[in-house]
Amino acid sequence: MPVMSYREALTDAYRLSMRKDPRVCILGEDVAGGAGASGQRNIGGIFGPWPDFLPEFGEQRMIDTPISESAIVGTAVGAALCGLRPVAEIMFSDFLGLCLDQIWNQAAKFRYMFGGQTSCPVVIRVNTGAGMSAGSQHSQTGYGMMTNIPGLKVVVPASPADVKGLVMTAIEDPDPVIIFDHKSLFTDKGEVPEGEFYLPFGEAELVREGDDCTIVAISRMVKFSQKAADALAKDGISVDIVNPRTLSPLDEETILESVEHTGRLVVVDESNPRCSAATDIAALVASKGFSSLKAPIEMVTAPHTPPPFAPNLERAYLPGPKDIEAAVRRTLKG
Amino acid sequence: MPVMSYREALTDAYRLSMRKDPRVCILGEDVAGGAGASGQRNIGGIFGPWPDFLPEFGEQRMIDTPISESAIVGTAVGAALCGLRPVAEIMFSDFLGLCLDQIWNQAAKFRYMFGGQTSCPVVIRVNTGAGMSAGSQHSQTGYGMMTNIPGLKVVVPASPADVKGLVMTAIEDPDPVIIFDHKSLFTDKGEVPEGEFYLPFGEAELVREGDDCTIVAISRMVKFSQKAADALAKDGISVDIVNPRTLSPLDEETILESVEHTGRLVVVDESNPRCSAATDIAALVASKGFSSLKAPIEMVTAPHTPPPFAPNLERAYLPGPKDIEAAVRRTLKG
Amino acid sequence: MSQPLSAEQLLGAWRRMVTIREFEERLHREMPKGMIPGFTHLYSGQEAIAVGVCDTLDREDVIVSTHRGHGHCLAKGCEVKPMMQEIYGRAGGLCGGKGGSMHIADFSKGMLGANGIVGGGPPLATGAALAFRNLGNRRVSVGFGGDGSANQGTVFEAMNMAVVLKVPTLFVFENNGYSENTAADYAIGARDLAERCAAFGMPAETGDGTDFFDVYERTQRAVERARNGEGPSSLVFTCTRFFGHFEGDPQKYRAADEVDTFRQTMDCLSKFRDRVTGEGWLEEAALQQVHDEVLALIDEAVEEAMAAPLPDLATLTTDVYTTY
Amino acid sequence: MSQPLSAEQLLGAWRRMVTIREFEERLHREMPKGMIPGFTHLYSGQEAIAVGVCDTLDREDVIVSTHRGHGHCLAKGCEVKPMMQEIYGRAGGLCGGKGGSMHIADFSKGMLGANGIVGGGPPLATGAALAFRNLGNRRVSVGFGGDGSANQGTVFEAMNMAVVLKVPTLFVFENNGYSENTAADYAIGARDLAERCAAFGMPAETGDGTDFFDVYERTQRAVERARNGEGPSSLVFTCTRFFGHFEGDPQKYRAADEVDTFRQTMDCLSKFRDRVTGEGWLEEAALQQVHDEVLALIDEAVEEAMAAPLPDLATLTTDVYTTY
Ligand SMILES: Cc1ncc(C[n+]2csc(CCOP(=O)(O)OP(=O)(O)O)c2C)c(N)n1
Ligand SMILES: Cc1ncc(C[n+]2csc(CCOP(=O)(O)OP(=O)(O)O)c2C)c(N)n1
Ligand SMILES: [Mg+2]
Ligand SMILES: [Mg+2]
Repeated sequence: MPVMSYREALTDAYRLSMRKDPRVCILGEDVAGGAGASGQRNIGGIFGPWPDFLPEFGEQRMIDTPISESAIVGTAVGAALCGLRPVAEIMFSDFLGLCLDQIWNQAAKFRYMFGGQTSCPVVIRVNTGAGMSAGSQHSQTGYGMMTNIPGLKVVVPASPADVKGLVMTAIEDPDPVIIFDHKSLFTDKGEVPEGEFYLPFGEAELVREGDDCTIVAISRMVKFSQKAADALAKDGISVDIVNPRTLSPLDEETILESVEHTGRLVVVDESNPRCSAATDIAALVASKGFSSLKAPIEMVTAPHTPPPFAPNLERAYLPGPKDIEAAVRRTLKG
Repeated sequence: MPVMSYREALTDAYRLSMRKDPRVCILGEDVAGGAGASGQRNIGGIFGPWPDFLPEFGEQRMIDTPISESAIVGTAVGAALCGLRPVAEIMFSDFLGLCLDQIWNQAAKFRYMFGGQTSCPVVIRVNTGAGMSAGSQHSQTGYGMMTNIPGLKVVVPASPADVKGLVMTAIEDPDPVIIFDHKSLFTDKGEVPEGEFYLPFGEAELVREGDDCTIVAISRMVKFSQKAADALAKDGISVDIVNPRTLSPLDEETILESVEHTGRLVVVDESNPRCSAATDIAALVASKGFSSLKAPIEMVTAPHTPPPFAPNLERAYLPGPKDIEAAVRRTLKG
Repeated sequence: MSQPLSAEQLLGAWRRMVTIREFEERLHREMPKGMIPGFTHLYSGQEAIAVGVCDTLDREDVIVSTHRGHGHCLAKGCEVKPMMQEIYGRAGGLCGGKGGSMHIADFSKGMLGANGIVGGGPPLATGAALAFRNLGNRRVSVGFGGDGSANQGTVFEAMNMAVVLKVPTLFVFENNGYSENTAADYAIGARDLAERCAAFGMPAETGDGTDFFDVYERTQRAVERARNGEGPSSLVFTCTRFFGHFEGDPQKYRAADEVDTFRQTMDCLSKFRDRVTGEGWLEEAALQQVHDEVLALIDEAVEEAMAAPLPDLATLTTDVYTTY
Repeated sequence: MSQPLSAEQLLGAWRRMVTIREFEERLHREMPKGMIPGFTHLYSGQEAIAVGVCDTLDREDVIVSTHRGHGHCLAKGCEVKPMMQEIYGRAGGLCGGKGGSMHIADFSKGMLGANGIVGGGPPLATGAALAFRNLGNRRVSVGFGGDGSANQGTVFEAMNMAVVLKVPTLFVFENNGYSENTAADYAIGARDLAERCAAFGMPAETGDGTDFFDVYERTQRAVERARNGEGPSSLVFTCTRFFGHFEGDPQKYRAADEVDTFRQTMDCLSKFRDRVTGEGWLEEAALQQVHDEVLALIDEAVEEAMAAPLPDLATLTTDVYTTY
């Protein structure tokens, strides 16, 4: 299997999807780049996920927009109702606050409140997460808020293969989907199947198998959990690592089965802790998997603060392998 | 103590706060009402919470605005940075999707990302909840999403006394506060202290004391939980009912102490279930109160659907006393 | 002036306008009886706009509506009975009773939904038009909004986006003088709303929203431009609403005689009737016959709606997702 | 033309403009060394706008800035050394290292913060002005934004709100031709940005953002109007940025010679120098002396910043709330 970076896998997925279905288009700020400018037109997007998409797919399908997040999403949503398969790019997930209504009260609700008359096959692509000292307004996640929204599917790819398989599935999905690709994973490499590749929504990946504790880790935290697991292995402690891949739908079964086996749960999420994906998964197990639990559930998350700028503070803000390791050890004492 | 309705208590609180501090002003759509119109100027707000505020406080402090939720909040936030104590009214909490950025990335972050240089004493008042067949876009809560935001305080008054005491505290609080008053509680009556009355943030109310199970109920669900408790009492089952009053800060201690006493937990919230206040409180107890628990945690919430319009569907959507009662009984078997 | 539309077309327009009027007048009388759930915003007085605009459209063209959506629905061809059932929250409603007055939709008619979010619709209209542009057909979209919606950021953004992408859409602002109880002149800081729209870089004009013919002709020109790939336009139509903002609104912000005066001077139905009979384009009797038919249909619709079954409780959790 | 400002004022303006220029040129050289964390957007080329605008303001007046905020900070009086430390993420930074380049603020100077959200600031400016109106003082607020920000819904709303509330604020748009790599002419559908602003119901004009005097005079008139209770204004200043959108931007969207040409023809510093020496208002030597002082200060600032202590880890969780 070819090895590619998370960014290359992302590019590959969107490119293949656009080749396959002429209704797919991408709209957002600078997605093609250079519109109306004096120099080169084909820039390939901020952080470069769309190299040469403009020459291949043309201006009608690679659509540069004004800085108008509500209209970017709203335009994509309206187009999805009328026969396109649009991907709206919101550059950073922190900017969801500018277009939440179009996601929450429009796209995600149409099918329900119109009594099943329509589907709304829109994809919202956002780049997410901390790790680059991008400061308080460019380092957040937001998938917790999005998971609260019925009607929306929420995707959190943790690896190059994830991003390829989940993006391709998202684009063919009839419902609105939001995909959080992680900025600090862009250069990570991994094996990725060639050609069309689809990962189903609602099926978690059991990244690693063990007996002593279940770690459910989201996005970049999967990688950190593996590091923690390596360290724990030296002491003979083995863990299940579950990568949910999609938060909505959530593969409750895999999580509950794993906890049934291990009796212990650590949830790892770099987001702020309150009303988060971490608490969601913890609550799931505390209600439906309670009888399996031998110890208090541990949640390893960012503190309840905005992401700080200074690199040393940001490192302290983010859950790291050591924090995960310590949490696992605590559950073993509990 | 005088008896007043939830709405009257709300009016009383804002009126007293405005009398006390000339820096307090209220801005929003039709808060005074009739601006520029051919008839009467002083309407008193949609649903009437501001009767005769306009003649008493004048146009500078009762500020009718265009329909521009982002600018309503943003204007209030900017004014809060420069010496006012503004209250921004967003008519329904469903509309938070139009102004989330000003709450999430502006008001709530200023203190932190500017290194403690400023505080941002803004209050955002939203009317919330289901129960009036107001449909998918006018019946939601949204406090789950807001509780995810560090730097913001989140207030959910469950009774006339709550609303008075919490609003008065909110207005004097130096930090940004969002208050969710519940539309289906407006005509509920209760005893409310006269004159200035402050309820501290982060201190839950133990509404009822019992031994068999803890119910943590939010906003209108406190009332429904009391009905459930009455029914359970007939079978000799007694419960603690905890009304958190504020979700951020959350009075973890009272919740944990209660569960320590009863060993069982039912969380009741009319919101959608995923990444919600219900999961937040469940996760808290599953991590910090695990050793007290004798049974799976039960969450009684709306289903993962938008609020439906038809009254029979809406009744089925909302958790009711019977659902709460059943959940408590389930924990007793667990 | 020569007859701008065939007699059949004129009679059709009359039927639609009268249907809207009588539908709303009837709801106004039914509301106090307590069987209609939720918030209801009536369209009476603005009929010439919905019908004048939609009569220029084909069935495949789409409209995006507002909280005050009954008129747009009926004008775009939604049927009276399933609409009535939706408003009563019944299983046979256009949305199975899950939507209600503020969320009626009928995609089979190109009616993409009323919308409870002021300013929620126009970005969708821009998007629909983008789809039409990309799919290479000649369809157009119309985004309706009130004077109040014109101040919403989403609407400004949608207008600029439509100009930048040069898509076939129309922004139709129904200026009925108020957003809830705030006057348009207060909330719109601009000297003139159409002028503000024009400054976004598209043709924009103000028309008489109580004159079906004025609405029709202005819209037709804008639709033509859109179909020809010349991009979006804005139209502002002045009008009044005959009832309160929502049913139950005591309307104290309106001068005591305002509504009565406007019912005399700004009634698009009387104006239409006077015009078509005065010009000899239609007979009074034909108009009356349509009116009678409409009244009978609405009687039936209300009766049936009240007797209709409630939504099955199992539908509470269906249609959240297509899959999962 | 008679001398519009005293020699001292002119020399002050020069000092501020040169400080911004050298600050940014130095950051541009330091960035590749990898010690400056995060995203950095440099202000070089636009100095006459920040300084021309802020020199019309009093210390008590406030400004709200953008992601490209260094120039606004320095123009409003923030000190070089704590700014530099903030950009390096050090404990001694203006925000204790928690903000960084995109979030520098100094409330003691009326600088209410850079803002990483395009369009985040203007509503705050409207709000600040509302406070001043209500408190009955004569202070004004300025909301800075780029050409790209002008298309954000929040900005449109803030402008309309300011007009409706008639508050003393200025919306200053720095049109440097690009938002990231999209041309202003593409993203702004309007024929003319100032015209679009004017259509919101306020005075709006376009000025030469490379000419300190033009900026100063236009702003002064708008500030005067605001202080006199005549409400908001918009000002669009044409300019160019000498560097990429952010540090690291290869700028392929600009023609090969574009930046070089603009450095020749649109350099506000050369224009200012030529003007003040040509008119005999200031001596070349005085300008040079200031320039030397500035360079020395920046040298020191960089050196100190690199040696400065990192933020204490305990500060990670402080200042989230005032209480609790
Ligand atoms: C985003 C949002 N803000 C506020 C409201 C409450 N609201 C409903 S209708 C309305 C007034 C709308 O005025 P206008 O656009 O003129 O339409 P009209 O009611 O006159 O038809 C308001 C404020 C809403 N539904 N959505
Ligand atoms: C809401 C939001 N959308 C997008 C971005 C990403 N972004 C940062 S700066 C920028 C361009 C801004 O252009 P302009 O307003 O012209 O300012 P300039 O960079 O030219 O100073 C964009 C799109 C952002 N920071 N915030
Ligand atoms: Mg109106
Ligand atoms: Mg620019």
